[in-house]
Amino acid sequence: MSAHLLYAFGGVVLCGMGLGGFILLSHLLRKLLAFNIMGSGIFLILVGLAQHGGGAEPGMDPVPQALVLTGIVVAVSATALALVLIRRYYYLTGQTVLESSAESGRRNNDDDPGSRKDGAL
Amino acid sequence: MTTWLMAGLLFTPLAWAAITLLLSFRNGRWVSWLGMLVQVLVSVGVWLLVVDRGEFYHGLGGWDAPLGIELRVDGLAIIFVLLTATVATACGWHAGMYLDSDKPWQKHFWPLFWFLWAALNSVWLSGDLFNLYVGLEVITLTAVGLVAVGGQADALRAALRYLLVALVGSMAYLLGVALVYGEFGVLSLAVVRELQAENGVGMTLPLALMLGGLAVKSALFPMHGWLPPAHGVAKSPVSGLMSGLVVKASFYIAARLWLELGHEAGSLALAQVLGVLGSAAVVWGSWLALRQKKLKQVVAYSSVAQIGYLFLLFPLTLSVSEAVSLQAQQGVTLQVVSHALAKGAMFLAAGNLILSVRSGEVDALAGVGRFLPFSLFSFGLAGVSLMGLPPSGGFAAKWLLLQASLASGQWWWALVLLAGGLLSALYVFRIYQASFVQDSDLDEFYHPPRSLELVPMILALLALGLGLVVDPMLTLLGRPFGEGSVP
Amino acid sequence: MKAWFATFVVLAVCVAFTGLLAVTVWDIAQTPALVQLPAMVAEKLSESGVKNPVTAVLLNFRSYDTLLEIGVLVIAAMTGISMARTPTLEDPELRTSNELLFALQRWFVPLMLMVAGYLLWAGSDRPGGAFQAGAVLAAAGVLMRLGARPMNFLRPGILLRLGLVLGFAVFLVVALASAFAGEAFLDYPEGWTKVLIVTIEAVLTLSIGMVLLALFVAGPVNEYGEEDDPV
Amino acid sequence: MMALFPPLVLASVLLPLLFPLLALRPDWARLMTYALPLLPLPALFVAIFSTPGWELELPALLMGSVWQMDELRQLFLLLTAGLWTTAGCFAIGYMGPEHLRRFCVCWGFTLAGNLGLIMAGDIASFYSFFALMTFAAYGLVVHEGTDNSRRAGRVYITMGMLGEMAMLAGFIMVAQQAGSLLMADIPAAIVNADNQDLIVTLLVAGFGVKAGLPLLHFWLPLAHPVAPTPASAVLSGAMIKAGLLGWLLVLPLGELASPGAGSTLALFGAVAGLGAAVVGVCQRDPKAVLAYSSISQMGLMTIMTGVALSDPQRAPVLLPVIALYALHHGFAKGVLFLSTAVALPSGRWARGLVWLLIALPGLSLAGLPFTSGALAKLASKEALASEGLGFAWAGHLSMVSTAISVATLLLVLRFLYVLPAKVKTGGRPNVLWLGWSAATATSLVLFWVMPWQVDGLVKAPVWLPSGAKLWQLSWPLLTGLAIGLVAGRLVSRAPAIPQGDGVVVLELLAGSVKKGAGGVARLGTRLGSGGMAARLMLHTRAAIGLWADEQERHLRHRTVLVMVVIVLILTWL
Repeated sequence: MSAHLLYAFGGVVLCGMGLGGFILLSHLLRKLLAFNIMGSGIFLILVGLAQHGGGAEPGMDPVPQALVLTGIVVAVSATALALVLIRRYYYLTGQTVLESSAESGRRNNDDDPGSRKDGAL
Repeated sequence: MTTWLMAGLLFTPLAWAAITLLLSFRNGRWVSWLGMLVQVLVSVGVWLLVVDRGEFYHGLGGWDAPLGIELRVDGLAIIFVLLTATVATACGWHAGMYLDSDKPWQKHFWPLFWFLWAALNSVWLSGDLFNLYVGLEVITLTAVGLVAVGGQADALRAALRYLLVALVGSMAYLLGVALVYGEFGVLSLAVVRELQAENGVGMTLPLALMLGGLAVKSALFPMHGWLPPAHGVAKSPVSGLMSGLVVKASFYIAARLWLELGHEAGSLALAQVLGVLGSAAVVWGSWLALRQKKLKQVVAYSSVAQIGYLFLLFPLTLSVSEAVSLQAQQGVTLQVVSHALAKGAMFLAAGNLILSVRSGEVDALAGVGRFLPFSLFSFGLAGVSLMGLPPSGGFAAKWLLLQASLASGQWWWALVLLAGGLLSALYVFRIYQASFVQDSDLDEFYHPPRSLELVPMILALLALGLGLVVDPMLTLLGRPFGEGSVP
Repeated sequence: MKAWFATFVVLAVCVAFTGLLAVTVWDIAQTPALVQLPAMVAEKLSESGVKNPVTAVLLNFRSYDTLLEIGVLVIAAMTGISMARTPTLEDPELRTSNELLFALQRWFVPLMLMVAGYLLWAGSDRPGGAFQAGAVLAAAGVLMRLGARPMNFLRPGILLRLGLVLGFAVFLVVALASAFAGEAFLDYPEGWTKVLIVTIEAVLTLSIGMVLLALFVAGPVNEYGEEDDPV
Repeated sequence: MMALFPPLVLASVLLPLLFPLLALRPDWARLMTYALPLLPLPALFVAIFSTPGWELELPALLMGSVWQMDELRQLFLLLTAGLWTTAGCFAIGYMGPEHLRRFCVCWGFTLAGNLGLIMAGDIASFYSFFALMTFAAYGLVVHEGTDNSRRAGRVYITMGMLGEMAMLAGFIMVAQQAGSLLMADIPAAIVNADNQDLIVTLLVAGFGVKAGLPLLHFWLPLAHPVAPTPASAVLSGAMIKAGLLGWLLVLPLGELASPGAGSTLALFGAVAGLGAAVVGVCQRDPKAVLAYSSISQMGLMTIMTGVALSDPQRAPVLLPVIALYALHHGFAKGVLFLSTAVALPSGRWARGLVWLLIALPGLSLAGLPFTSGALAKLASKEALASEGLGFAWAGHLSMVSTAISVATLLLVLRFLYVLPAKVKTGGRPNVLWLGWSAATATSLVLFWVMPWQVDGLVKAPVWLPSGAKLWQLSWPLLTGLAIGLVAGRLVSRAPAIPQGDGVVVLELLAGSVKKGAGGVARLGTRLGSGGMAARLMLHTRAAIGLWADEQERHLRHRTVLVMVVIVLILTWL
């Protein structure tokens, strides 16, 4: 059990938390934050797990660090894109959740919009 | 020469993306049409190279695996490269005429289109787990961008749903990659396969995570909910790209993983579960396609159903004889190709029909057969392939899969294949029936230009004629999913 | 009652998943990785042209990843600005007039530019590099944006798009050019490696900063009358 | 007599297959109609002049195609090409300007499929042509675009697809067994197959949809009345026979004694022969009566096929008889359908003559002496003798076949009775008359001029009935006539049975096929007392639909949760 493994287990916990948050929260911003927490957890696992054991001295595997850097950029891009979309979505509809009643025009009257939970994704 | 061809395949689309980013839609159109020509030529060049030289590995930047990223150029990858060239060219050609060039945001179509093409090629060729992740993300973001372009509320909702679900799918895949890297210390799929075969390391969770994430991105039942809104709301050429190619990218990776690692890490039950989900997708997707009131939703749910067939690959390649496994792989490959061609044709034709009646409702199609018989006919020809009737590629695919399922003793998949054919006939003919209705309130139909009608027809004919050239294609697949030199 | 039950199920599933993941991580940690990639990196580091192994992996061994990653940034920015129909940045509504903010701008923006430059330079032999520098650059831009400093290059137009694509394009051109000299694409020619990598990093920094800033600016203002398309 | 002339053989399929290309020019629609009777001519030429036994290999096509010709195929080709020619001629006169292009396109494709499947010697091309015919004919069925025709189209396509699927499954299994894709290898492969019963069932059912096997026949009485008259003629005259040809080609007739399968098939045939007659005489639409008569006649051919399946010794005799019967029935039924759109002339004598000409093919169906029907009936009687048949009710076969003769006559009488004096006819009476006359002439005269020395079929004109046989032929006719007269006196109004009989029940069950609740509700009102059940089904159906939508929405909102659960399941497995 090296110190690096602690990071990995921290990542595991973050991952689980992010996952739960993503499923349970319906506000889009919160969902996005939960996604980012999940992402951070995975990056931690990637870096922490990569350097366990072996002969190499700890902290000296540059590959996962580079991977995580790439991963972070991708996650940042995706987050930024999602934010732009959410802002515009909010601007157009005034909604912060992906509610279902207006999913398409085909289901209009047979649902009571009040009775439905704005679901998790 | 090899270097140039590989670079042409991967970097030309990127260069075109950069160029078209600086142009208006109209100028971008001409430049892009030129680029498509280049890209098709390069794709054909790589194909000839593989025919001539056989399958090979190509280290990017002169660094071989496991240090660098290695491309794996084999028959299967080439088939997908050619398929991409065909479908993307058709959709791009169609889009150039179909999209309204007066809308200022349309100029973003071309760069996104080219990024998508580049990423697709990279996914087909890459043999590196992490590079595949990056490729997948490029695909996801471009697809989301293409769906959201224009920024209507419906499009945004669909795009957001798609984005969030796809991101979580990618995360699951990445988590799997992280665990694999922790276990093996390498990212090259070929090396991982070797190591796994030598050491027999259990890696059920990583494989399940990767397959699960990819299944979400390929819209496997019951995780398909994001697909119909996204494919239904996008512009028709975009829907064609999405259904034809984008969804296939994640399935392709899943198939590669399964065929490389499944024998060690997979289990019979796991394969059967995936097969059952695929079968459920066939039934559920077709049933909902029958219920949809909007034309493009029908086509989108049909994609859900057709993707279900692909997941029969999992049960049909585990613990069966070499010959049966090969048959299943060939069948699934054919199914991917024919579905991509047919679905591309279907969406483009549906776009023409919608353009003509100015409504997306199925019921609005009444009488359109008199005015747009050509597009309606393309739609029907594509439907023939979806139903799996001869001589279409869909038939050849179904034939091979049926044979594989009977030969492996798993006859229950044969029932699914047959039922799927029946159900798809019902929803295709439902569209026809709607268009044959005599009395139409609409007297005025918009006539799209002939060339718009020509593109889906060509794709549909390709899907239909695919069954006639199965043999040459299958010889290219003679050693599918790579034998040959492992670095 | 039903909602409570659903939450419980979700939590149970997440806990089960976390537990499974933890067990797997523990299992994997018990045996050393089968291949020692760091050793290979160290062995080839001298050929990569930079001293920092992370930078070497990013910009040499796995430079294709990085190229695509920059592509992802450009895609996000592009989609962002396709959503944004911001007519003017000097909109009085967007102006924040605050003494503290002005003071911050005066003092911090030059400092941040310097930090960005340092991060960029440091990237070649220590952790750091284009992305970090670009992020700091973007932060400086955000600060200026909050004070509604006119930044005309952020207007939707050719200049903005040029800025966005610059880093990506230079990376791509280098890849092409290297093919003329070297054996393979992205195979930097002998002796030029450092210069090229630093050049790439520099333009990347600019572009990344601009991308992030453009995404921040991309507002929801809708200036065009739009009709619903059926397609 | 030529042996084989490949370009002509190719042309016989390619001509109708490529003919729809003319539709690219919208203003050529009328021109296309004029070409309709020309399309089957190369095939007709092949049928008449080529010597059976040739084989044409087309290795580049599909998985290596073989087209071939033998006596059996030649007869079917003759029937198909001949009937399509006369019906095409009739179509010129009959078809109005609505959807003319679509009609011609579908006509061409259906014809190409029908001709191609007869010559196809390998499974792939046979199945391809069969499917082409099935699906292109959809356009012919729904041509009118009315509610009725769309309902018929829906039933047609559902059953057609079911048939295709059963056929495909059977073919796959048999090809797996045979290790070859040749049609000729199928019977032997079935003999050796482990799951023989399953394969036979699948193939019989697959072709049975076309051939109007009871419970698979529902589309027939729905599709025939709504299709344009020339299309009904070819549907009933030629395309039904494709199902029969399928049986004859793939079933191990003469190679396997299978009394179980054979007697079951024969039993189905008997049910079709008599049951269809009962339902048929209750019809009011002349085309519906004819459709039921087709089912009834196909029942007789099914019985013969069943007998051939159960007694391999008799198969060589039975095969030509079945083919002969098919030829006779195809032409006669085709012309009867055409007659439904022929306006009787006003002059008294002319009217009587035409009426007689309309009645003659009908009476020929019932076995009137000196017509093709007499030949067919006599031949079938010989073939159905009970000796050597291994199943219990073999002794009753001849009685059943006689009963079917009586029933046929009743159906013909019913047809003549409901045939209205004023009919909807086409805009070009001259060409229409030409087509009808040609068809009538073919039906009545062909059997007299045909060189019956075609090997193994029937020896020379021995079929001219001798005195004893004359009585044998006539008494069922007279009985039928008597029953008809008595019934006409006693029963003022036949009970109404809806067209498509059993499908009404099926439609209630398979509500999913229907587009909306409207169809079920309509059926409910039509059934009157069944309204209750219909409403119940309607509610159930709607409830299932809503349930599906609801589940779909839940799934949409739970995608990520479902993914995690699936990952957990996959790991646990």
